[in-house]
Amino acid sequence: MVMSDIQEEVVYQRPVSLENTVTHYCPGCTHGTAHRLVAEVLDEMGIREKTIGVASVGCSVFAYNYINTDFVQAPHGRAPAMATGVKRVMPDRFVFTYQGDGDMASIGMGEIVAAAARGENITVIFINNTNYGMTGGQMAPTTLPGQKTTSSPTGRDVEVQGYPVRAVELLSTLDGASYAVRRSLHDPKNIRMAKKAIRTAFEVQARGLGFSVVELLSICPTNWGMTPDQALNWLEQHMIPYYPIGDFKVHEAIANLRF
Amino acid sequence: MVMSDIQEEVVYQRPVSLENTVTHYCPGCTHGTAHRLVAEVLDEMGIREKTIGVASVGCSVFAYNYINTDFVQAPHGRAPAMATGVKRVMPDRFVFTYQGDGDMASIGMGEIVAAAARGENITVIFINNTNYGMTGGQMAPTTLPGQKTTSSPTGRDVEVQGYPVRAVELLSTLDGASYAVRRSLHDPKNIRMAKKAIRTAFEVQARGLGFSVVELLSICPTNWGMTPDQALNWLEQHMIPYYPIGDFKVHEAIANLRF
Amino acid sequence: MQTEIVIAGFGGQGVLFAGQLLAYAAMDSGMETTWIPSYGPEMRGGTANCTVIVADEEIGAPVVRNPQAVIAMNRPSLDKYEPLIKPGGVLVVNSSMVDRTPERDDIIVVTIPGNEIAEELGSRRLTNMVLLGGLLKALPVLPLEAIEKALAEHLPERHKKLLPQNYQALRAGANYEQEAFV
Amino acid sequence: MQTEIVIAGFGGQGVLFAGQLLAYAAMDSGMETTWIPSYGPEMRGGTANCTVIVADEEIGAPVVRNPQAVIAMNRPSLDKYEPLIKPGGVLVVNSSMVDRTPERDDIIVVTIPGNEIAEELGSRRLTNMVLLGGLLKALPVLPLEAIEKALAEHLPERHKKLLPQNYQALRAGANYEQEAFV
Amino acid sequence: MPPKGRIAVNEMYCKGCELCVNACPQHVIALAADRITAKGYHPAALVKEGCTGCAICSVVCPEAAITVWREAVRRVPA
Amino acid sequence: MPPKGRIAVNEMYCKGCELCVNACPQHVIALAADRITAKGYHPAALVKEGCTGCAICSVVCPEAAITVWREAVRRVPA
Amino acid sequence: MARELWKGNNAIAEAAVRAGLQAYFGYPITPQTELLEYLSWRMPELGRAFVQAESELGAVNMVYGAACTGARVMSSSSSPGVSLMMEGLSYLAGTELPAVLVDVMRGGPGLGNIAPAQGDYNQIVHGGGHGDYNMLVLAPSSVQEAVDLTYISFDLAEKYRVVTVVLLDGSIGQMMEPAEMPEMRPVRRLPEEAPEWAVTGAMGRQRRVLSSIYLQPPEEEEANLRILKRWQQVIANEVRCKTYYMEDARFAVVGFGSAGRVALSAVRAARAEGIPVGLVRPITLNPFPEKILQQYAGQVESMLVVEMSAGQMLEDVRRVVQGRVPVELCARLGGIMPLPDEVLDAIRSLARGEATLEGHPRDRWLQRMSLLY
Amino acid sequence: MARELWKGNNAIAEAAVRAGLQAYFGYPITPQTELLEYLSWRMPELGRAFVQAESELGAVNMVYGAACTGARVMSSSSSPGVSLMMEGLSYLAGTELPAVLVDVMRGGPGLGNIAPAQGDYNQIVHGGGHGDYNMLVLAPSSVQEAVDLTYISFDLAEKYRVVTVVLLDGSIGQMMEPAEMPEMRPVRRLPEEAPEWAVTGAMGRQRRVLSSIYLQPPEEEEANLRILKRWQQVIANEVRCKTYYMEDARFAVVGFGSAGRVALSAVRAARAEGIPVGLVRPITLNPFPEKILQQYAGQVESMLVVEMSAGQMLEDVRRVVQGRVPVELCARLGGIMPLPDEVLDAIRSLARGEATLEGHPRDRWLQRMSLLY
Ligand SMILES: Cc1ncc(C[n+]2csc(CCOP(=O)(O)OP(=O)(O)O)c2C)c(N)n1
Ligand SMILES: Cc1ncc(C[n+]2csc(CCOP(=O)(O)OP(=O)(O)O)c2C)c(N)n1
Ligand code: SF4
Ligand code: SF4
Ligand code: SF4
Ligand code: SF4
Ligand code: SF4
Ligand code: SF4
Ligand SMILES: [Mg+2]
Ligand SMILES: [Mg+2]
Repeated sequence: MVMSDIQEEVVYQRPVSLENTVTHYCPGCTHGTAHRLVAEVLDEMGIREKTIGVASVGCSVFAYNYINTDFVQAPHGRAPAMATGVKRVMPDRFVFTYQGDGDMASIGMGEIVAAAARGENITVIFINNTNYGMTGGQMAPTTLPGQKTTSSPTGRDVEVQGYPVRAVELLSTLDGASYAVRRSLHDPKNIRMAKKAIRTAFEVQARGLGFSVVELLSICPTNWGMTPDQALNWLEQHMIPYYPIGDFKVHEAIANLRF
Repeated sequence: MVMSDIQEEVVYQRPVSLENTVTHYCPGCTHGTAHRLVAEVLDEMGIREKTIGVASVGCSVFAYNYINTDFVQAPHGRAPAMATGVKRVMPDRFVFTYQGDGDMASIGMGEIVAAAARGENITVIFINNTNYGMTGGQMAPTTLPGQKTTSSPTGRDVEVQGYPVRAVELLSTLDGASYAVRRSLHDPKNIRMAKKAIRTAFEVQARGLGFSVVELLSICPTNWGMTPDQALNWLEQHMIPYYPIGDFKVHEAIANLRF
Repeated sequence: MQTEIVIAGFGGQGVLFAGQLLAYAAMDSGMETTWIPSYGPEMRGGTANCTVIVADEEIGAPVVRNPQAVIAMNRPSLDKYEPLIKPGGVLVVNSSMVDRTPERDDIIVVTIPGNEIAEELGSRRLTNMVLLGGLLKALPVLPLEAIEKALAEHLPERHKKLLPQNYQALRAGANYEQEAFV
Repeated sequence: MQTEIVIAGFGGQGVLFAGQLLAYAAMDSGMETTWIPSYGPEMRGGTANCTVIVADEEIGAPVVRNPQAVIAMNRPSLDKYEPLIKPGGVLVVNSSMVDRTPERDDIIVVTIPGNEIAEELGSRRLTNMVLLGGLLKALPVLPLEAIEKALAEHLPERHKKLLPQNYQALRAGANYEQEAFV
Repeated sequence: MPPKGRIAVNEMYCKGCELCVNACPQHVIALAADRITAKGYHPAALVKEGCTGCAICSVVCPEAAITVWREAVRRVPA
Repeated sequence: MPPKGRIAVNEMYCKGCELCVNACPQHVIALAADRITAKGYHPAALVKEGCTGCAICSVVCPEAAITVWREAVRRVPA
Repeated sequence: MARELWKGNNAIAEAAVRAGLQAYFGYPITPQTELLEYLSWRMPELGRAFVQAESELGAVNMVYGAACTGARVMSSSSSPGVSLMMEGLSYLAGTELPAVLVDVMRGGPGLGNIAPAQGDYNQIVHGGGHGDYNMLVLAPSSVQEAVDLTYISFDLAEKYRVVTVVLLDGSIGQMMEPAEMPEMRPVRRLPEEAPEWAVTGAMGRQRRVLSSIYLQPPEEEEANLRILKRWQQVIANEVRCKTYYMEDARFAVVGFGSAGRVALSAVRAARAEGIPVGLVRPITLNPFPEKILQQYAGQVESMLVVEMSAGQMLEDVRRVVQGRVPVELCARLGGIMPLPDEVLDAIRSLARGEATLEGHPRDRWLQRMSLLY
Repeated sequence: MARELWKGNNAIAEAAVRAGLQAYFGYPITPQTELLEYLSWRMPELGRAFVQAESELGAVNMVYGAACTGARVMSSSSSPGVSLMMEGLSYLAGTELPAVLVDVMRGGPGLGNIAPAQGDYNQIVHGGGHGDYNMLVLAPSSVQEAVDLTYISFDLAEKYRVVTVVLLDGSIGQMMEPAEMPEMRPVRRLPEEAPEWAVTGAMGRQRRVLSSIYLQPPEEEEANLRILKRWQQVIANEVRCKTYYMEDARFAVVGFGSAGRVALSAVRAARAEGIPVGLVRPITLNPFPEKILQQYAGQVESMLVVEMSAGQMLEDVRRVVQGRVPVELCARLGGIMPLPDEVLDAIRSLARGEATLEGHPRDRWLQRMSLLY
């Protein structure tokens, strides 16, 4: 005989791959969201103990306090080189870097391009929040035209200060890059898409297909001088038109993966 | 009354913007050709005395001995930054860098991308000879798959050593880049096209349109272990398929310029 | 002769600005002065404090182990600084945010419910001024007028309309009737 | 006791390799030895020379101002090194490439038309061996056999078939009948 | 009938950013104005009936502070 | 009739790379086997009739060593 | 000009502007960032060049390029950022170019922290880049002094064709003090007023080349000797040092920058206790005030070096006094500023005659520090 | 193993391979490039990692990453390239990681030239990067010594968790000499044989983090002190120095690397003239052979420092002998190796009693050098 019974099941809980530590991030900062997604993917793939993270310099410098894997901490911009060093001696480990836009698209441009060109079998999580969060909101390579920051106080003047860099598009021109996509963290749907992209990137690595990078559009309510909610709106209205969400390079071997 | 008279006229002579100095280049090396074209353009535009060159580190480090303008000499890879410094204090001068593939596409990738993103109003002459000529022919970011060099003695293995970088394509993804093209120095027709491209690049600068770069496919007979003639053939047969000649970014304001 | 004053609290309590006012006032009164901040690691929240020195000669160290006076805006600040104050020095406590009474009996303790008074005057953001007023009453290193002048000159433009309230807060702190601890 | 030998010429004249042979031979004969090159700035062409020291104790400086012996493969090398040779030392001149006679009378001068002899033996590339033979005759710091052994072991694989010619060249240099200058 | 769910906010992590409050399609979350966390924030809390266990709040929470449960009908062998 | 031209090779610069030799459509350039420059190279030289002054040799010369002339018919007022 | 309350970083920026700064190139890094932020509006407002570079490597090479034109140029950074400038600084030195670098030191090594420190003394004073070269190093200990030294740093750089470094720690950068600003100088017009070596385009003159490569060793040696001889002039003319209470001192404290001002408090306290101690505060760290210290080595019984690094300046003092008097060390590291009472304790120890020439002062200091942790 | 004729650069590469090198990361630069070229085939042949990095900045950070796993790793470069590694080296030091760097010095500053020089002494010995840290510096003067020191450099690096630098100049890199290779050691298996601090993935253990950031100054200070105390052990155990003819010497020449071997020739020639002179050749430059030099300062009448830089080591010798004997300088710069006869001349001057404690030896040397140009 079969009885029908109502039982409560857990639909969501904090991933094991997140440490039980309170972050130092400002309320609403989507660095936390990105950490969580990485942790969820590590949980799902069961690779927490086989993963080595490379933290960069920026607000996420303490990522190693939050993501529950072995970690190293790189000089500003050099995470891809450090990750290369780790991966080359431990090729069966999953190695990922977690980098801000200042870190990866400004001071670290040389290293990221070289790692992508080498087809280095690592995964890069790239947080684009259009400014240098940690040092107090200076202009980043990703700062939008006209956007005010503490070092472009009258708004970014493209004639003098140059144009924003679309980093994943740039990286996608390299043959060594197998997966280069942009996602956003501004609403539930996009967050879910972001997680799938992170998962795909790690799957690329699992298959030895080479370099994968996921750009995540992110907010910095503190330096933008907004509430988290305003910041999400600003992201959607101003960032997405300039930084379209999409897949710029997808290796055929994973084109049809579904999660 | 009118008489008809046969007179000899000079069809070609050494440009004034070339110094009367013998180069240190190996016989047949197309660095010399590139120098000559730059000098011809400076002559044509009458800007020799308003031009400041930035020499880089590589076989062309002594470019300042040959091209008859004011010159500075940059650390390896940093010519775009140095050129930025010069241009920002002397905006009415023509500033150009002359860089090899190791210099610009490896160690100097960060600086060239940043200069292009800033739309820095300078001109970059980029010599791609698929190796590090000056240090004795090591692998460059542009070394072709399978190509043997002194640091890829069994031929470049893309799985381990990565894929060649198509630098102008990469730079053309940046909004600050107004002119990004590739030409070759392997035969008279292509040399003439190369010269027009160099001219256009300087015209871009003259109009304040921002960053211009001309990649020139070039030979290194010494390190390739070939005669100059063999080297030109190798360039045509092996380099051009990988590095297509073409215009990757042309600012509309100069799209219709003809020389 | 020099006087060292520490103002300590959470980020956002106006600690750094209150210290700057002291420094401006000291400078305008022709004295030597230094103001030096120290923060915690957080971008937002966390601890913030500053040391202000007012002196009549070239100032040496901009920080000292045992300051002459302390304004403790919250409990952690009280716990940290109470033991350090020079004997005979002054401790001003924001009793609105502190749930214990100070223990030292060799210093002058001034206890002011800063938040409450500030809120009465119209904004919790005036708390720092209330306590500063209290300090200057107990430790008359500078006249209140000098602080008011500094306020008039350095209050950010967008807050200039609040100048009268700021004056009031200073006075309220200075005039607050309290039980004498010593 | 040590002997310093400089071999100097154009890049491409086999100067560096001839020096290395001396060093290999010295090492195999149980002696201490150093070989050190110096080049001009050009990638191709330009000057090239090397200093080889053969000694019976730990060798100090790998270069000296006044070598014991010099092989001058061309005119600039002769001009540069002739004045520097130690009195009583040896100078071997490749007369095929030098259009003047040496001037020193306090050293042993050996003049050999290296290129001609080498071409007779089948290749101009043997010139270095001819002159090396000439040197070892005048300065028997090492037996010819030791050089031959070094040749057998270190001639690049693709030139191994030329080993007999190389031996011949060495001997030809050693046996070349010349006018005695001194 | 929509499924029934509930959430728990771990107040150690919650920073009162209100992202869950704004994202919840059922509008059943609010900041607890009366409570302050150790870090000094008003934490989020389920304040009304109607949670469907859709987990949207947990998807947007940057601090992974929210656990979500949902009632499910299971066939249990007696 | 093709125009008549001539070239002069500046032997200070010429390195005997033969690029002009190979490029000349009229096959009128060759290296001077009998001569060596100060730098030690056999220089290029015009060795036959037939130069048209097309300047192709000068276009390919990496050392800018070649000057090219061409005869032109000009109308001169007498 | 009236005294105004200035934050150290901002004051330096404004002083540079008034000295005729024509171009600034920098990259954000705590505790120096306010300097860059200040100039990000101040320079454009005056029609002068400001570029936030892609990195410190970019910044130093932009400075290198701009310096070639004879313009007054500056960059600023802090410890890790300055490490990235070492190649560029060596090139500037090799090319004999004037430029100014402001280095606001923080705790290290590595990423360290953002609190004040002096652990980059050797890097700046003894050459962290390759090759023989010197930079003129000015070490202010107050905001006013930072203003004054920044203002003259350009003149000094140009007079001797060297890089001048204004070297301070984060505390001076972050501190506010009253300071008087010097007058605004006109900016140099280029190319009209460019120095005779500057690269500005060869209009109407012989072309010029600026480079640091001398492929022939004798040429390189000659260049090196030329640079060294110019440096001898700097040693002869530019040593700066401030002394306090040294006339009758029987003990000397030596410290620069904020360590120097902490020491001043301690010296005063010691004097109040009757200890005849004085303070020598080097203002130029390179050239180092060798003569002055040698002279005091003949006067005092012992010396105490106070610094925020593990005895880097100590070694210079020891080298200079040549064993004539014992030199002891009082140091705090990692972003900790010593407090006057710690220094006072160390002075008392000197007064008790505990300083010694035996062993190494660093070993004794490390022993004492062991008690702390 | 039999002696074979090895070029210095190749010999170092092979010695590293035999020491168990697991990963090499480097970038071409003369006069070091053969080392990279050699490993470009040798490492893959053995199934080990070789990466030609995008730059020296890339290389040092690849080393940094690989060192975190407990692997034996190395990079190599020459002067300008090494300047680019300063930030990375400071991070390695701050993270207390072992690694080996081979620095084949050339003429500088700036682009300089590719001839042998020792002008980067300060950069390597006194810390060209930011913050307080030390690197263990080994200075071979022959190919055999380069082999032997490279072979032990990894053990030393690991024992003390420091970066070991094998510091030589281009002449030793380019020179061929007979050398005997040590035996091939097995490579470390990872993660099985990784040290207890290594980051290898948290399989079956607590996770580990390697970083150089200590946001709280007291933690940073504590880390600094821990590193300094470990360094005291290095000073106590690892000083290496070779002396020649010092037993009865009344004059001492001090020189390292190829300057040291040039000095040896000169010392022999002087002995042949009857001058009682000996040679002290430091092999570890950091730690510096202080005790040994102090001891000889009590024995000899004067000292002569021979170096290929403008008195960088001179200052260390002066600091160490503390004015007990005069120290003179004989130096060549810019890629010029001094010749034995120049050094002999300087020794003769010592023997004539011309050395003096007056003034600065660098000034006298500069004066003498003026005659050359
Ligand atoms: C070499 C170096 N330069 C500069 C800094 C200072 N710094 C720390 S974080 C940072 C910017 C970080 O911005 P981003 O990468 O966008 O990260 P975010 O904080 O925005 O997440 C800078 C410039 C440094 N630590 N090291
Ligand atoms: C910082 C630094 N690293 C390395 C070198 C050595 N180096 C000189 S030229 C060169 C490569 C040049 O190659 P490329 O740019 O392709 O120019 P080419 O010689 O091929 O024209 C290198 C690595 C250097 N001078 N400086
Ligand atoms: S400053 Fe910006 S990026 Fe950094 S934690 Fe705060 S909100 Fe996030
Ligand atoms: S090495 Fe190659 S690039 Fe350099 S000059 Fe010779 S041929 Fe040209
Ligand atoms: S699970 Fe869904 S319905 Fe329930 S609180 Fe969260 S968002 Fe609202
Ligand atoms: S989203 Fe998370 S951190 Fe923000 S209020 Fe809700 S539970 Fe708290
Ligand atoms: S001008 Fe034309 S025809 Fe005449 S030599 Fe040159 S290539 Fe030949
Ligand atoms: S192309 Fe120029 S360099 Fe080459 S052979 Fe002809 S003339 Fe001489
Ligand atoms: Mg950012
Ligand atoms: Mg190249």
